Amino acid sequence: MDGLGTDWAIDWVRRSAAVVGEHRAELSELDRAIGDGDHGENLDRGFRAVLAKLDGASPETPGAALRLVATTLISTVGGASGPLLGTAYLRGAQAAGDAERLDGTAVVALLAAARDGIVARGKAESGDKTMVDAWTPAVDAAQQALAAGGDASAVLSAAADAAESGAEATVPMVARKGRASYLGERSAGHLDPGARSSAYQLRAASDAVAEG
Amino acid sequence: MDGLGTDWAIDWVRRSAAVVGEHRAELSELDRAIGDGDHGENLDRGFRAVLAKLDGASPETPGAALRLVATTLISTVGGASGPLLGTAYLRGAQAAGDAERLDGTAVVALLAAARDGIVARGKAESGDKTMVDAWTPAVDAAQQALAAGGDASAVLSAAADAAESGAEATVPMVARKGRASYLGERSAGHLDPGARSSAYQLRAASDAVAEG
Amino acid sequence: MKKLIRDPQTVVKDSLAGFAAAHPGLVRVQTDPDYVVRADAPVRGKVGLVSGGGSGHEPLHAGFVGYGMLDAAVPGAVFTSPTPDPILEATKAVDGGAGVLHIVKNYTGDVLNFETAAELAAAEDVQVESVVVDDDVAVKDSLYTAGRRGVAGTVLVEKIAGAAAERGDDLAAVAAVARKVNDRARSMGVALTAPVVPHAGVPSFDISDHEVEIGIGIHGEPGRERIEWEPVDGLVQRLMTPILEDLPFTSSDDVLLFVNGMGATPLVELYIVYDAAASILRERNIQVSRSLVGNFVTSLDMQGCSITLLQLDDELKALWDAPVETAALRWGR
Amino acid sequence: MKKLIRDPQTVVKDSLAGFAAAHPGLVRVQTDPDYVVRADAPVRGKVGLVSGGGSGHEPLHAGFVGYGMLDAAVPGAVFTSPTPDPILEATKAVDGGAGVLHIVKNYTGDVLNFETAAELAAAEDVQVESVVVDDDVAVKDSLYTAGRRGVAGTVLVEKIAGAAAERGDDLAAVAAVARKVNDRARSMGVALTAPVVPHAGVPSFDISDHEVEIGIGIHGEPGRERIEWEPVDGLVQRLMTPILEDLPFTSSDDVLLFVNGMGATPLVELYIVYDAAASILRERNIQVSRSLVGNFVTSLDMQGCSITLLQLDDELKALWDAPVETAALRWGR
Ligand SMILES: Nc1ncnc2c1ncn2[C@@H]1O[C@H](COP(=O)(O)OP(=O)(O)O)[C@@H](O)[C@H]1O
Ligand SMILES: Nc1ncnc2c1ncn2[C@@H]1O[C@H](COP(=O)(O)OP(=O)(O)O)[C@@H](O)[C@H]1O
Ligand SMILES: [Mg+2]
Ligand SMILES: [Mg+2]
Ligand SMILES: [Mg+2]
Ligand SMILES: [Mg+2]
Repeated sequence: MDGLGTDWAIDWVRRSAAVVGEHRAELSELDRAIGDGDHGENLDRGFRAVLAKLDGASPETPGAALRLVATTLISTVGGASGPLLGTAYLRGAQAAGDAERLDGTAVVALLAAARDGIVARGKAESGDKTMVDAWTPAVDAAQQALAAGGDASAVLSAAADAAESGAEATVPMVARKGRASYLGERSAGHLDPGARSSAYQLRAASDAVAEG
Repeated sequence: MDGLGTDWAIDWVRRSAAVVGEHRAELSELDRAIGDGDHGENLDRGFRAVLAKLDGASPETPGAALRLVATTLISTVGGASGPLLGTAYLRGAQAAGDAERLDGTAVVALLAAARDGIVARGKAESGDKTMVDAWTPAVDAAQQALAAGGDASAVLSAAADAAESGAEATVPMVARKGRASYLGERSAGHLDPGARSSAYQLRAASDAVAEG
Repeated sequence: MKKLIRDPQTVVKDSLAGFAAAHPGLVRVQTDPDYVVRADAPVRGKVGLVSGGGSGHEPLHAGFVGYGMLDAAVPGAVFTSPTPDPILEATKAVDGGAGVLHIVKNYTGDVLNFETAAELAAAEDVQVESVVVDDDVAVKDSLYTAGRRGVAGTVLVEKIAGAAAERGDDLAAVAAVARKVNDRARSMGVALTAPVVPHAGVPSFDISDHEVEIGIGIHGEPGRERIEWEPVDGLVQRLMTPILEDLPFTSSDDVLLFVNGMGATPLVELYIVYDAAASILRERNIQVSRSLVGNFVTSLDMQGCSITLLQLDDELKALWDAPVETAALRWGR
Repeated sequence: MKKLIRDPQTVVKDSLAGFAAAHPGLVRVQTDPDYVVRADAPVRGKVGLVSGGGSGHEPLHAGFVGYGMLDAAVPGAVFTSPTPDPILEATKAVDGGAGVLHIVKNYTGDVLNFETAAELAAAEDVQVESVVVDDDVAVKDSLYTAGRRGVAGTVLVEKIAGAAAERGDDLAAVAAVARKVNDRARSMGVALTAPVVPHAGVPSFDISDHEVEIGIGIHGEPGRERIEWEPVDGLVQRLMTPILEDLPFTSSDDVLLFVNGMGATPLVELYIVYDAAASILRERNIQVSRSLVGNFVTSLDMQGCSITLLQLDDELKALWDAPVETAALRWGR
């Protein structure tokens, strides 16, 4: 059968947890520069809870796996990133619906829904120096890859690349949302932690394809 | 006329004020090691007030000059050293009485009365690592100098030398009075600030003889 | 890093355990999810007040739970907004049938998590109103930013809205009083040092021994501007000018002057700040008729302070003076 | 050195000016010589309570002037006992005809200066009794030493003796109650950092980032022992053991547990210390029936805390619970 299944989704989640754990200090350090220094701690707490939940559950669809991530992040992360990423996974799960496997089109829809969820809750626009600046280029690139005939794997790989560049591109930006906005001009010159962690999660999604 | 007069007493006071001002930081630093770090500040505040008082007064006897020092130190220094040194100058003034000039015998009586005043109020014994360890050797040396036929000048010079050695000798002592006693064994290895400042004042008394 | 803690991971729980043990007659502390409620919650017929946010600002919020102030406080991890679950549980625990007011400091995380909790509470038929506190003039406010932060003014909102609830105002009225306080309160802060978050173990920002940060928040965010240290009058002027101009406060206004310590500044200094601020108000012919000085909205072990002015009227004065009995603010009983 | 001050020389005066401005209904601040009295002093027929000592321990003592506690506080320079003059003036100002109690922390300077003031007051026909507070078990007591220091227990003496005076006890009785509190109170402290005295501008002692001082006083004196930092339970055990053994406190005793911050330790940590201390008492079957947590007897910007236990009986409980209205401690009115 074509497309990515539940194994992929679970592997994505595990890889996200691993990469967040590995980069916990880096993410908090980025947040220390322009925020309150807890982003790595927050996400790591959340993803460790996700892993614990995953051990006792056996989601039957990609959507179910992502819903588990969503509710766990919402109830364990707190801060700004908890509800924002939680909403992203929740909307992504809704987009995935009951499908057992996701093709390129479905993956693009999932990513777009996730991004829209972040925007709906956080009201940030592109260029505001937030995680949206990773997600929106990722969605755009995914759509282009799909239009160019790419499959789910190509779509995710394009999204991950674009998210990474998007995160890098936040460096010169002056923040207009989130804590970094309190710094005004002084926020320029630093990479947004939420953009970085989003890029890590999208890379994890792409890396998981090999196993999926 | 023989002996030391009011000029000597006033010069003593001014020299004490000068030497305390000069060594303010050193005295506080000694106090920082085994006390609360304010001894130089305390005495300097007191002696500056003494100088101000002296400008508006013209004591007619050595006793009157020392009484002015006593009341001013008591009302401006505070802490332990204020009442102790204040009492020393007060008892010294009482011993000097109305005399216009003080010979060797009178100077020895003055020093002994001052020392007795400190002991009466502070209840410290020799070896307790306090200013008494400067004053008692000074009094002893003064008495010996007198017995050996010394005049007021010789008496004060002996007292100043002995006070200095006495102060040095506090280094190995374990404090049993004053704040340094709270340190127990850890007080050993440091010079007592009150002994040092007492030695400075006695040296000032001796140096003032040249002018007296 | 040296702190009087067991483990950076258990700071909030351990502290709550101590808080529960120290104030048994005043509060109950629930665990999993963690929140603090008045010992007599829910109070029948009274509007319930719930506030919360990241920990590390103590006594805010748990220290203000009790008669005449909050019904519940929901502490998140250090400097991290709580999740919706404990907010929801606290909301249900204090609903005495008259609805619940959420007092939320304006941070993206706090607003989003309280929002979710309020939706969930509504779904369980608890009437919830929310007031967002944003008194910090250091931050430029606009539709296109996260807006102003909620800082020390939060205490004034909690005290005064708490008094309104205690006298029997309904939910809309309590919310209106809370908004009125927020509308009339302005704050700004200065930091001499940065706080050390337990799980980070290093200061939240680096600052030299002769510099200060003007316009800081309460989460170790750097401020708007870094300047050379100067004596207190200059620093206080830098806080007071934006505060005074913002409302604006004008001659013959009657105000509450609140000097708030950030946690590690000695009281002896806070009173010097008070003196400097009071002089500026005297010059401008602004009357100070109520005051508050102390560590109320802190940032762990940060040195510094904030100044808050609240424009008073007779109603606000009466509500301020009304009895309050909490761990950190108490009078009249 | 960065502090929120004008000038190291004027710290005490500037702070008193702010204190006067912030609490006009509660106190009057006299200058030259400097002291703080209750707004309604002297209270006719009531024993007057005067305490004082070096500044830098705020809210001690001025923060405890008011109904049910002190009638006057006499602040010296930072960490330096006041001279006799202001003590004498304060004593006269609060004598309502029933005599005056001096509450003196046991430091050579404080004892000597209060002694002189008491003699001078007696010469002016004011009846004075003195109680010396020496609750610090870190210091070995003997006839041949300066004896124990007076530390956080001072607040308990002031509160309880103040309540006895307020209920109308005569001078001998108030002094007896004060001595009873001192006899039953034991304290010990730990420091993580040293305070920075304004005129010194450097920490009072040097300590590395992984060491703590056990058995410290409140004037930046180093303690009895320096050890490696360890988690809170170990540190609290090191304070509690000497305290418990000293009185001794025994099973089924009823105590007040007081965790006092040294000025720069966040409240979140003080409650963790409370939790650790309460556990130890629970194990020993000692009942905690009253508690106090906060910064009451501080040492400028020192990080650390002290623990005080007071053995209670019905009289002490009633006096503790009696109304008090001061800047820093208030209940019942
Ligand atoms: N309004 C918003 N929209 C989108 N993302 C946001 C918004 N506000 C904050 N963020 C993201 O959240 C990240 C910070 O998350 P985190 O540190 O966990 O929460 P907090 O700011 O509450 O401490 C920022 O780096 C940014 O990417
Ligand atoms: N009981 C005492 N008898 C004699 N001298 C004492 C006594 N107690 C303290 N001192 C002296 O006082 C000095 C400290 O003075 P100072 O620092 O001004 O006062 P404080 O200890 O109150 O801060 C000590 O170095 C010691 O010489
Ligand atoms: Mg953050
Ligand atoms: Mg000293
Ligand atoms: Mg945060
Ligand atoms: Mg001193």
